[in-house]
Amino acid sequence: MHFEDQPQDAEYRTHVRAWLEANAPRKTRPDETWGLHLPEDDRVAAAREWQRRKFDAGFGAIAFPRKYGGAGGRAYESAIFQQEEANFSVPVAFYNISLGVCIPSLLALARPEHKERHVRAALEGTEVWCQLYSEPAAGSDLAGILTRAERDADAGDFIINGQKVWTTHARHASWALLVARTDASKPKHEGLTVFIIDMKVPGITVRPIRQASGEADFNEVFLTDVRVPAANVIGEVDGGWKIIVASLVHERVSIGGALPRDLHRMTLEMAGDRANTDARIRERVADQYLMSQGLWLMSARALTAVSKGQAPGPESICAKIIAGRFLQDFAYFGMDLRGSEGVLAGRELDEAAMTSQRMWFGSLAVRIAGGTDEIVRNTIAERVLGLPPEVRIDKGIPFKDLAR
Amino acid sequence: MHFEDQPQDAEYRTHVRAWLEANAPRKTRPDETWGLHLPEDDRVAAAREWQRRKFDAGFGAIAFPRKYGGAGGRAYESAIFQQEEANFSVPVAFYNISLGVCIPSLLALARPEHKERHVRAALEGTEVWCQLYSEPAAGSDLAGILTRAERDADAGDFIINGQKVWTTHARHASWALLVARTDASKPKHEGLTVFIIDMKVPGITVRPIRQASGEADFNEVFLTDVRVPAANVIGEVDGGWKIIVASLVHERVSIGGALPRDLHRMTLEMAGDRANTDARIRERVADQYLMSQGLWLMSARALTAVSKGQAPGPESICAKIIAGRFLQDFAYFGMDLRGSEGVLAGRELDEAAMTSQRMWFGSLAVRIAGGTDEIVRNTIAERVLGLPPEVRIDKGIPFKDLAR
Amino acid sequence: MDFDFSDEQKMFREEVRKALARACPVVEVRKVLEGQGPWAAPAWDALVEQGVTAADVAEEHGGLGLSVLELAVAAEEVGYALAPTPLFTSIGLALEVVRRAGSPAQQAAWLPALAQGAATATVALGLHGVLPCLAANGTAEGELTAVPDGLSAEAVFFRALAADGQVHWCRVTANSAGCERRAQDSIDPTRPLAGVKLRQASVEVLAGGADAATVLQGVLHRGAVLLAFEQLGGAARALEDARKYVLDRRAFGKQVGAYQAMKHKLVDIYTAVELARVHVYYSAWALQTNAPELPVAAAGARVAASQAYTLAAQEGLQAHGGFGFTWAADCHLHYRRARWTALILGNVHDWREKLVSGLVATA
Amino acid sequence: MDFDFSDEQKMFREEVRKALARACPVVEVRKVLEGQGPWAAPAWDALVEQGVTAADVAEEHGGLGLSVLELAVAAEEVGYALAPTPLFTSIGLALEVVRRAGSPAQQAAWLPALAQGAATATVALGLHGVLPCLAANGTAEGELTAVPDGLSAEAVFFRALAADGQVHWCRVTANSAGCERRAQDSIDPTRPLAGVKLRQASVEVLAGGADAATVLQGVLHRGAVLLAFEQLGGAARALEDARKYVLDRRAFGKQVGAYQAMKHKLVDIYTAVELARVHVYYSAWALQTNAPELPVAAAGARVAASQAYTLAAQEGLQAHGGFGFTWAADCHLHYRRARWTALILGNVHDWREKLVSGLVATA
Repeated sequence: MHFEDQPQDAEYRTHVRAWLEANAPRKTRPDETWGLHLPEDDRVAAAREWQRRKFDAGFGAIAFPRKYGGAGGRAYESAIFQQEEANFSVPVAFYNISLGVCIPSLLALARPEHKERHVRAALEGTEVWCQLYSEPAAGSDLAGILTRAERDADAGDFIINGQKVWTTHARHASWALLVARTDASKPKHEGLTVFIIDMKVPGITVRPIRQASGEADFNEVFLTDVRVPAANVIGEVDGGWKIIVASLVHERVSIGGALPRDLHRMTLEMAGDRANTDARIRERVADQYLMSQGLWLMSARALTAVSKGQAPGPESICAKIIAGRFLQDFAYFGMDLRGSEGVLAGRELDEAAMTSQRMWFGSLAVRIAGGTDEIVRNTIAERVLGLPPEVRIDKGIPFKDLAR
Repeated sequence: MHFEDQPQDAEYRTHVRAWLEANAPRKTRPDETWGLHLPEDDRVAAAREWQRRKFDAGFGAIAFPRKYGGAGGRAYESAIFQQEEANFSVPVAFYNISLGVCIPSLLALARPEHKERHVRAALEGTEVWCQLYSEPAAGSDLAGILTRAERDADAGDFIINGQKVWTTHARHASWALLVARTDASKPKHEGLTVFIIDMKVPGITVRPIRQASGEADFNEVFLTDVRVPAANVIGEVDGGWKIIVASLVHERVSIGGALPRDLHRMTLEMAGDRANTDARIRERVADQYLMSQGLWLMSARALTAVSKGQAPGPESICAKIIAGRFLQDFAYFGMDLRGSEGVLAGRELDEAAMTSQRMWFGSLAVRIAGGTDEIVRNTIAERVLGLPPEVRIDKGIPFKDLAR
Repeated sequence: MDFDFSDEQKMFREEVRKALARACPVVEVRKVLEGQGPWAAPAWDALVEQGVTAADVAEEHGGLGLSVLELAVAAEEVGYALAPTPLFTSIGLALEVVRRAGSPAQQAAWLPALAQGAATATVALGLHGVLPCLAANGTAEGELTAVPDGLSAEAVFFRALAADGQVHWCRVTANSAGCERRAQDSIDPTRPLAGVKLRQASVEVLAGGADAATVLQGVLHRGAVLLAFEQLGGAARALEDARKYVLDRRAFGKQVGAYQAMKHKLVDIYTAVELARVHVYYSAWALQTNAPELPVAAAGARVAASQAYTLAAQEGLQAHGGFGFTWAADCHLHYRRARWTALILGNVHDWREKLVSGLVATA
Repeated sequence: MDFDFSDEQKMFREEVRKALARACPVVEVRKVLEGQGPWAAPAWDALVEQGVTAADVAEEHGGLGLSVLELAVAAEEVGYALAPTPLFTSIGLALEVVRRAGSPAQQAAWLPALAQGAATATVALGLHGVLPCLAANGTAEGELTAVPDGLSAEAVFFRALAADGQVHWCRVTANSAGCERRAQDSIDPTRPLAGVKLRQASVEVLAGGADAATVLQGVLHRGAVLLAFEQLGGAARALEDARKYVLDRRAFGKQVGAYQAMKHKLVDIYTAVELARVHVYYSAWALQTNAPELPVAAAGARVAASQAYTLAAQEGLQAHGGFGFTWAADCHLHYRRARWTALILGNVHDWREKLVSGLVATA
């Protein structure tokens, strides 16, 4: 048991760190978030530029196959890069969906010609991908997809109509993975198909969703008679469910495990002198340490498995629940510390207040996106603890006959 | 809005208080529990004697009809007596099942000759009643009764076989209300019948249940070929479920609402000087005040309704959940205050430690008996908030065909 | 024992509820949220018309001479309707400062306008930082921050420190020379805030002769009780909204409200709300009778109501799933309001502390 | 990065688990619960035989010269089996006192017997109250209370105050003159306690020259880490028992474990256990490497493990319903053990306090 790198990993880390030092400024504080005050288009442009530079240096697609321009490295090297990159003030996260969810699905399931066409451009960052899965009526119950894909018998194309929500980066994406219902006479999970969609074709309208916080990080996407060639089907027609399930796993892991190591330092810093003098504040600091350091240790455990070429243990699914709780507590804590001045919006106060208030809303998203706390608990109960599933009253019934 | 008695109630309270002062010693501290160190038989004898004295003075059966020796008073007068009695060191609770659950059921549903035979003796306290409802496989799912009552066609009697658990006072009871399955070919709730059982007839064996705490406040009761005349059926044969439901309401109200007013004084007293000096302890004192005072205020609200001849509001069902949480917190708090000496059994320390440790186990019973926290939450969700019931997979199926 | 509101009070509450339902649907709340005006004028007019602002003011000062209980049940309805009005600042706080610290002449001059809603005032509680200085020439110098309704109120009451070390309650007129106000962004834009700079600002000292700290204490108790009623109403509404949503929304072929986790979540909110309710009602009794229990009861109400509203807003939003996270859902109105009300008079640690101090003092 | 036990350590754990499963079924635990002996002799013998007691003792002192990690994983199994043994007191605490405070001669005299399980010793930590007095003639006077395994241990280590104000670690032999012991009832009878009265008792002062407070600190850290492993094992077992019960028990025609409230309850326990697990493992690393993070890591392990075991025991019992409340169910064994282990080294406030002190010191 140790927290040092193996020699080869240490070497790789040195290499990464040197490149980062030469190419980006270090953060001045661990919670510094790059580009908070920039307009969205500037942020996107910078993210593209940063991905391109990483790609050229062999860090843009570390664990992807060389065949498509990847570095053919180990997942653990990719993790090392992420850890080190987190200390620098650079645009991250923009490619999470693209490289974390969509491209792995393509690599696993798409036809060779699609891989040839799409993977390199995605890894370079010139083409961004988004995911058109969630719908207003298909959230927790993701298989409740109402978007229809109907075959145009003459052309052999599919015609797609429907509405998608919670799409990250839809405005900036060149391509999307979309799920639609191709056969409503089959039971819910059986008539779904996944398509590659060109986001520039006619019939696609993207509209930002204004969130509780007033910001708009997500979009809704309306599809009206969008024509897609049959060749763009991924996997089998009516066989989309297993692709969705696979991509959800990627998504949940990436939402849960992305906290910096020393977040409890921020808790301490926020508490200021009261971390020395106020026993009630000290107790809250301790509780937050247990969660934030615990999350870091959980990710260390998962990384250990990855470094040995194993899958992370089932306990890593808990991380998302703990992360949501931690962030919500952290936000309340930061706001409580201000007492009656905590009613002021962060920009009237300081950077720390802005951080707490960002987390105040951000924690809501963590507790809902990629599976609500309740859905994650169900998953752990059934898959990890082996408890019986819910009685499913929609099983085996044609989708079109289900009550809605 | 006020907390004083109306003139007539004030007068009654004065009368009650004077009688109590003349007949019993005041408690020296609010949490004093009568008879803790007495052997069970002595406690029972004293409880009988105290009920008899109350009965003779018109306080033993305040809200029961005069016809059976009751005082024919209002429920609110009964509550006044209980409030005042709580300040005196006397045996309480021994008649809770008898007078709080069984006799009201008899009065509501039994035949005139049963009322004539049983009610007065129960009110006087000479005959104690117990309730033979719960079974090992019929706890939360109370209708899952396996005890069988089969009709002896010749004699017209019923022959009863089965096992009951969690019976309070079974060793001291003269009579019992028992529920048994009279028709297993009907669905679960439809083949049950309630009987009056003479606890002295052959075939009844009472065995104490040793609890988690090591004490034995409850019994299991084994019934082997117990013969009961058909005349002892209460209500209709196969119509027992509605009697059970009615008695459960009594039981839950009586378990939840029985905390003394100033319990937070005890919390403060336990904390001692740390209630002045330790901010962490002060926070826990505040939290406990909110629960204990809240319970008292909830009962004041319920009593207000009773005093106006109305039923208490639905919020009073919450009281049991709050009471369980309060008592468990209270116990942990008292034990935590001792630090590393908290590992000593209370009798090595003092009265306060004994109280915390009694609550440490007692709170477990509050959270389970008369409907677990989970069952109570279901009840509130369905009856108060109007949320949909669980999908019932045992509905309409003959009991004998259900999976067990 | 009569731990309940009277039939008249319940009828009054019902009238206020109906009036606010008409005057202040959520669209009016959202106008204020989006910066259109300092409060929902139709809601405020309705409260004035119903006599809420005048309820517990003496008849000699243009009031109705009712009790604070009427004001309290109305505040619960204001919270339920999420109505943005200056009721809390002008009637809850400022009016009480005038009654406790003002001379008879000042009371006669100011109370009728407040009671009739013809003017509004607010109070800078000054719970943090340094108090402004009061010069011998009757001018004040200093800064007030996070003053609720501070930009729209016609007068701001605050404490100032004189050269002799005495603290005085003062009144500054909003648009007077030397009083510069600016809007400060609020975590709940339906409860707007202002910063006030006093630069040789002419102020009027409240001349009733009461000790300034005692006045503050009294104002805080009244404020805590009335705000707790607002929080209680808000929490009940957040629960009601969540209940409607989970009955309406389906997942996996069932109403979301049929899932036990969701049922128990709503029951936990309900339990917290009902526990808060009895503390909040109790605090109204203590306030009305000026009972020795008031410090404990007011603190108990504030802590229980802050906790209940926080839980109801946070978990009510969670019960809405993704829709709850949108601007279009009303959940964030509660999420913001719950936090704002939990902080404006000092946080939950401060009030637990007051609670236990009161308990220990009366032990 | 290798935040995991080695394959050898995992194999060692597996051996210990198997040995305890054979030697210490619950019936053995219940014998101790009912007062039949100070510990489960077959369990203790198994631990000795497996080399657990000797694991992290140097070979020169008759040990195996392995690391504390081996001892730690064995402690987790002891907790899992609920095994009543003196491992925590004799190997966790007393052995460490000898190593840190004993002279080379004392170490050579005492360590082999402890390591080989031939003798057991315990420590009166004296976290409360006054320390015994140490007279110039080498006798001690005073009282030690709530000493774990204090009636069965052959030696008791404790701190005593000399006339010159210095604190010394001392050793008293159990049956020596002037050392009077009596059983004290424990909230967990499987973890028995004793009171020890010293009346001119001959004691041996530990002569290694280390500062007594530093030794105490070191012993507390080791104790916290090893006890956290026991708690972790106990919590995992309580969860496993609850899981089995809800799969077996049916209500309303379904397995109780099919109800979402029960599923989520067990998931909340699981989450707490897994959160505790990483802190507990981390503390073992810090202990083994004597890292600067040790004070924070040990405190974090203790708090997280105490909370997880408390939750698992309490809610695991609740998941059993009425049966959980009987003596026949094992739930109360955990309910008692969880509380005992959460208190014996000081409560959760004390350790949160240590945790934050450590964080602030290294900030």
